[in-house]
Parts: sequence; structure tokens; C-alpha cells
Amino acid sequence: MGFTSRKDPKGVLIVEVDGQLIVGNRQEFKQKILDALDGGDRKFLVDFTRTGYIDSSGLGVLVSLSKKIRDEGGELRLAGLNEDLRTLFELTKLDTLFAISDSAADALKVS
Amino acid sequence: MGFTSRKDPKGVLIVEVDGQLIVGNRQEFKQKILDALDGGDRKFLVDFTRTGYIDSSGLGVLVSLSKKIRDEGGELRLAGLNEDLRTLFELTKLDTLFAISDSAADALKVS
Amino acid sequence: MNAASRKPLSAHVAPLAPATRGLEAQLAMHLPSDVAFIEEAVELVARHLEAHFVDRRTIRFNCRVALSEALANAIQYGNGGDRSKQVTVRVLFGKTAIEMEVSDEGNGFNPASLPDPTAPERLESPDGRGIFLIRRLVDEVRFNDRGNAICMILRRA
Amino acid sequence: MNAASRKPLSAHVAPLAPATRGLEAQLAMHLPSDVAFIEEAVELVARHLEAHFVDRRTIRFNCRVALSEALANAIQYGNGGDRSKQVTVRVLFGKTAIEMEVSDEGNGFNPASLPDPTAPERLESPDGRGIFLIRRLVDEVRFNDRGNAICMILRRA
Ligand SMILES: Nc1ncnc2c1ncn2[C@@H]1O[C@H](COP(=O)(O)OP(=O)(O)O)[C@@H](O)[C@H]1O
Ligand SMILES: Nc1ncnc2c1ncn2[C@@H]1O[C@H](COP(=O)(O)OP(=O)(O)O)[C@@H](O)[C@H]1O
Repeated sequence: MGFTSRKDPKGVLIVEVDGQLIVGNRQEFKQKILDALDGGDRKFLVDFTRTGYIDSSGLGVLVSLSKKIRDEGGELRLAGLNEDLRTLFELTKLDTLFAISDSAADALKVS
Repeated sequence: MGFTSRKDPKGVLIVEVDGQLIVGNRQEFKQKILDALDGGDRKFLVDFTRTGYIDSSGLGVLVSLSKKIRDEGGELRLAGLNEDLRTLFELTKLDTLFAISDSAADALKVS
Repeated sequence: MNAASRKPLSAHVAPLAPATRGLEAQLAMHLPSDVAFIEEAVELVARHLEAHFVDRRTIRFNCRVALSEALANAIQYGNGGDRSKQVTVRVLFGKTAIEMEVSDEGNGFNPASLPDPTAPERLESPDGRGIFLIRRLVDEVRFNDRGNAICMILRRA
Repeated sequence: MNAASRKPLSAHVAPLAPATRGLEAQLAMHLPSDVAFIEEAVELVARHLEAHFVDRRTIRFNCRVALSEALANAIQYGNGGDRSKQVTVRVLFGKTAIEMEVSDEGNGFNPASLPDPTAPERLESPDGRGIFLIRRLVDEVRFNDRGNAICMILRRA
């Protein structure tokens, strides 16, 4: 359970969600990304490879972060969604709002 | 779930208890052995290698069968009890009443 | 809601081993109104659900998300985060369905009045997807009249 | 009963993963008075118990035997095999203990009056080992005053 981040050579901040992204921990996640944005980071990749489930507040935090990052001229990409998580984005039509790559490696190629 | 039996070359009837030996199925088990006793079998080996658990009525049926078989000049041996099952026999002191072997193979050596 | 657009949940759910004669069981749990308990509660219910299903996929995902949403609403809106108020979870493991009920001590709300979160003008809103998701992830959703108890039903195949 | 002669059950029981904050849950189940249901009921409870314990050994064995005994007594003696009468099983998954309660609709009995089945003159008796075994396989046994409900307690390590 938790969030780990590392910087890719091209300067993309990759944040891995280990466990759940839900109402109980989304604030910690949000703060982590906002701090990096404040610190000058502009390219973000959230890796869901090790994520169990996301609730609507987790989706909400992704929506609001994406907007904030775009406003600063940056970009937020998502990767590593399994079939279930992808279904959540499709059901809510959020798949139309985000750049979603199959894997973190794929996402980094296009960055 | 159930009881399978086979005859060893020496004439021992080996009955395997697959699953539980409890109040719900002990009658079937008892009948199987009594029928064999009627049919002339005298040496019996009950193999508990694949047994999950036994309840007190299962223990009771073994006690009464053992007595009946002895009365007919036969013998009932038990084998394949795991640690838990062995504990049941020890707690009830029934380990003093039965010939208990580690495995069916061991039991057949001494028959 | 368009039934055809629903994820065909029941297709993922296989009944238990053939030995099952269909005994019914009910699990009850109370939790304080603190979102920090949601994860454990969801995990616990998921583990109990696994005691009844062979196929764990639906349990792992759909039930977890739906239950997590219902708990978050009960804790935050229903009980207003007042830890002295309780949220009650009841799960009925039936012969043909599983029902998960979450109730709070609040005044309820009118679930019929919620806007569609997939409408273009709401798509970038950070909120308003909870009940919507629940409805898509389980087979049937019922509220009590007051609106402080939600019952989420999953039919067994 | 001599405490030292007891199987040190609690030693086999490990608490759940560290994530557990100790939510309590209760499982309730009703079954018809027919011994044919015992196996499924025991299996179901065992599976639910596994949702709460890491170490499955005690669950697999001690709980199964103890529950099986209590159910057999409730069905056969308590309800006299009358299928219209119900047996109720309640399992409380607590923070420090698990309690399994089995109750029937009968008139009860006096558990203090049971003879010791390990006495030499009783050793070859086919009956009388049920309550004795229950007492040895769980940490504590309590009856209600009427004697138609038995509560079997397992302490968590
Ligand atoms: N248990 C509840 N008690 C009171 N109001 C509730 C409850 N559940 C939901 N609501 C109301 O319904 C609205 C929509 O909830 P939901 O679809 O989960 O989205 P969100 O939680 O993101 O607002 C909430 O904003 C709240 O006003
Ligand atoms: N639920 C019950 N209702 C009434 N009598 C009971 C109940 N449970 C046990 N008894 C009585 O206690 C006796 C001992 O039970 P037990 O130790 O399980 O051994 P057994 O079932 O082999 O007789 C039974 O014979 C019965 O008379």
C-alpha cells in the first residue's frame, strides 16, 4: 500500500499506485503530485500496474490533477490499467479525457 | 467424498475414507464394513490418508465395528492418521483401543 | 439506465462447488464513521465473499469498488464523518443472489435526482460518480425510502 | 478439566495481516434439523473463518470438529431431527476471540452431568464423546442456562 515515485531520464515523474486509490488515501496521492508540480515537474505518468481498485474519489482526484497540470502547461498520462480498471474509465467516459497507455514503457516512448 | 475399498493380496479389506467420517455418513461406512464381515472378510484396514476430519459419532462407529469384528475373530486396523486425527484418538484415549499404523503399507506388513 | 450498457456481471459469477445445498448466511459488521476503515472493511467483505464464490474476479473488483463507494457515502454524507455514528454493513449470501447493504444514521437523500456524470458538461467534475458506478457494477441497486440505506444485489449465475 | 491437558489452541492461531484494525463481524446461519446439512454448514463456516485467520490449521480441524459436534447435538437431541425446527449458528469474529454459537429449539440439558468418556468402563462405548471433544478442541465452552445454546470460544494469539 502506498505511492512510490521515480524520475525517468527524460524527466517524466512516474508515480506507482500500490494497492488502492480511494477516498482514504487520495489526499496523500494528490499532495505528492502537487508538490512535484510546485517543484517544477511538468510530465507525469501514473502507473496502475500494481493497483487493486480505484473508487470514484480516486477517479475524481485524477481528473482534477490532470486539469491543474494542463493549466501549468504539463501533461498527465496513465498506464498499466488492467481490464477492470479500464472498464471504470470506460463506464465513466474518462477514457476520453486521459492519455492511457498499455504500459509505463509505452507511455514513456511517446512522451 | 465417500468410501472406496479394495482387497490386498493377503486378503485385507482396505477402506479409504475420502473426506469426512461424521454423523451424516457414518451409517453408510458402517454398512459397508458390516456387509463385508457378513461376506466373510475378517481383516480390515481403514485408511485415513485422505480424511479431513472425524467427529465423535465417527469415532463411535469405529469403536463398535472394532468390537463386532473382534467378536467374529477378525481385526480392524487404522492407518494414515495425520497429526490432527491422531490427537482426536489421543484425547479420547481411543489410541489405546486400536492398532494404529503410520501408513496403509506399514499396517499391511504386520497383518 | 440502459440495461444493455451494463457490464454483464452475473456472467462472471459461478456458484460454489456442487456440494453446496444452498445454506444461506448473513454477515453483519459495524464501523466507525472514518474513511480510514473503508479499506479494511472492503477487504474483509471481499474475503467473506470469496467463501461463497469460485470465481473471484467479480468479487475482487466490482464488489470492492461498489462497497467502497457506498461506505464512503455513508461515512461522509450520511454520518457527516461523525465517528460516534455507525455505519452498518450487512451481506446476505443467498442461494441465488448476494446482497450487500450499507446503512448510516443520516437523513438520507433522493437518489433519483442525481445528474449523469458522463454528460459533457460534467465530465471534468471531480465528484458525482459514486452512485453511478455502483449502478454499473452490480446487477441491481435499491434504496430504502429515507435514502440512508443502499442495497446492492449481485445475482449468481 | 485440567488446563494443562488441553491442546494449546491459541498458539496455532495467528491474527490477520497487519492491516487489520480490528473490525468485528458476525456471521449468522440457519439450517434445517437434518444431519445431512452439517457438512456444508461446517465447510461454509470454515471458509468464513479463513477470511479472518492467516493460520488455517486450527480452523481446518479444531473448529470443524467442534462445530460438527455442536450441530449434531442441536439437530439430533435439541430439535429431535424435526426438520421444521431450526438450528442457528452465529459466529462472532472479534478482535481477540472468535465465538461460535450453536442454538436449537429444544429444552436443553445439563452439561455438568456428563460422564467422562475416557474412563475405562466407558472407553468402548460408541457414544458420549461429543461435548468432551468440544471442550478439548476450543479454548472455552459456555452453555446458556436452559442448555439449548452452546458457545465455543477460540482466543486469538
Ligand atoms: N448515504 C448518503 N446520505 C446522504 N447523502 C448521500 C448519501 N449517499 C450519497 N449522497 C448524496 O448523493 C450525492 C452523489 O453521491 P455520489 O454519486 O457517490 O458522488 P459523490 O460522492 O462524488 O458526490 C452526494 O454528493 C450526496 O449529496
Ligand atoms: N443440544 C442438546 N439438547 C439436548 N441434549 C443435548 C444437547 N447436546 C447434548 N445433549 C445431551 O448430552 C449427551 C452427551 O452428548 P455428547 O457428549 O455430544 O455425546 P453423544 O452425542 O455421543 O451422546 C447427549 O446424549 C444428550 O443427551
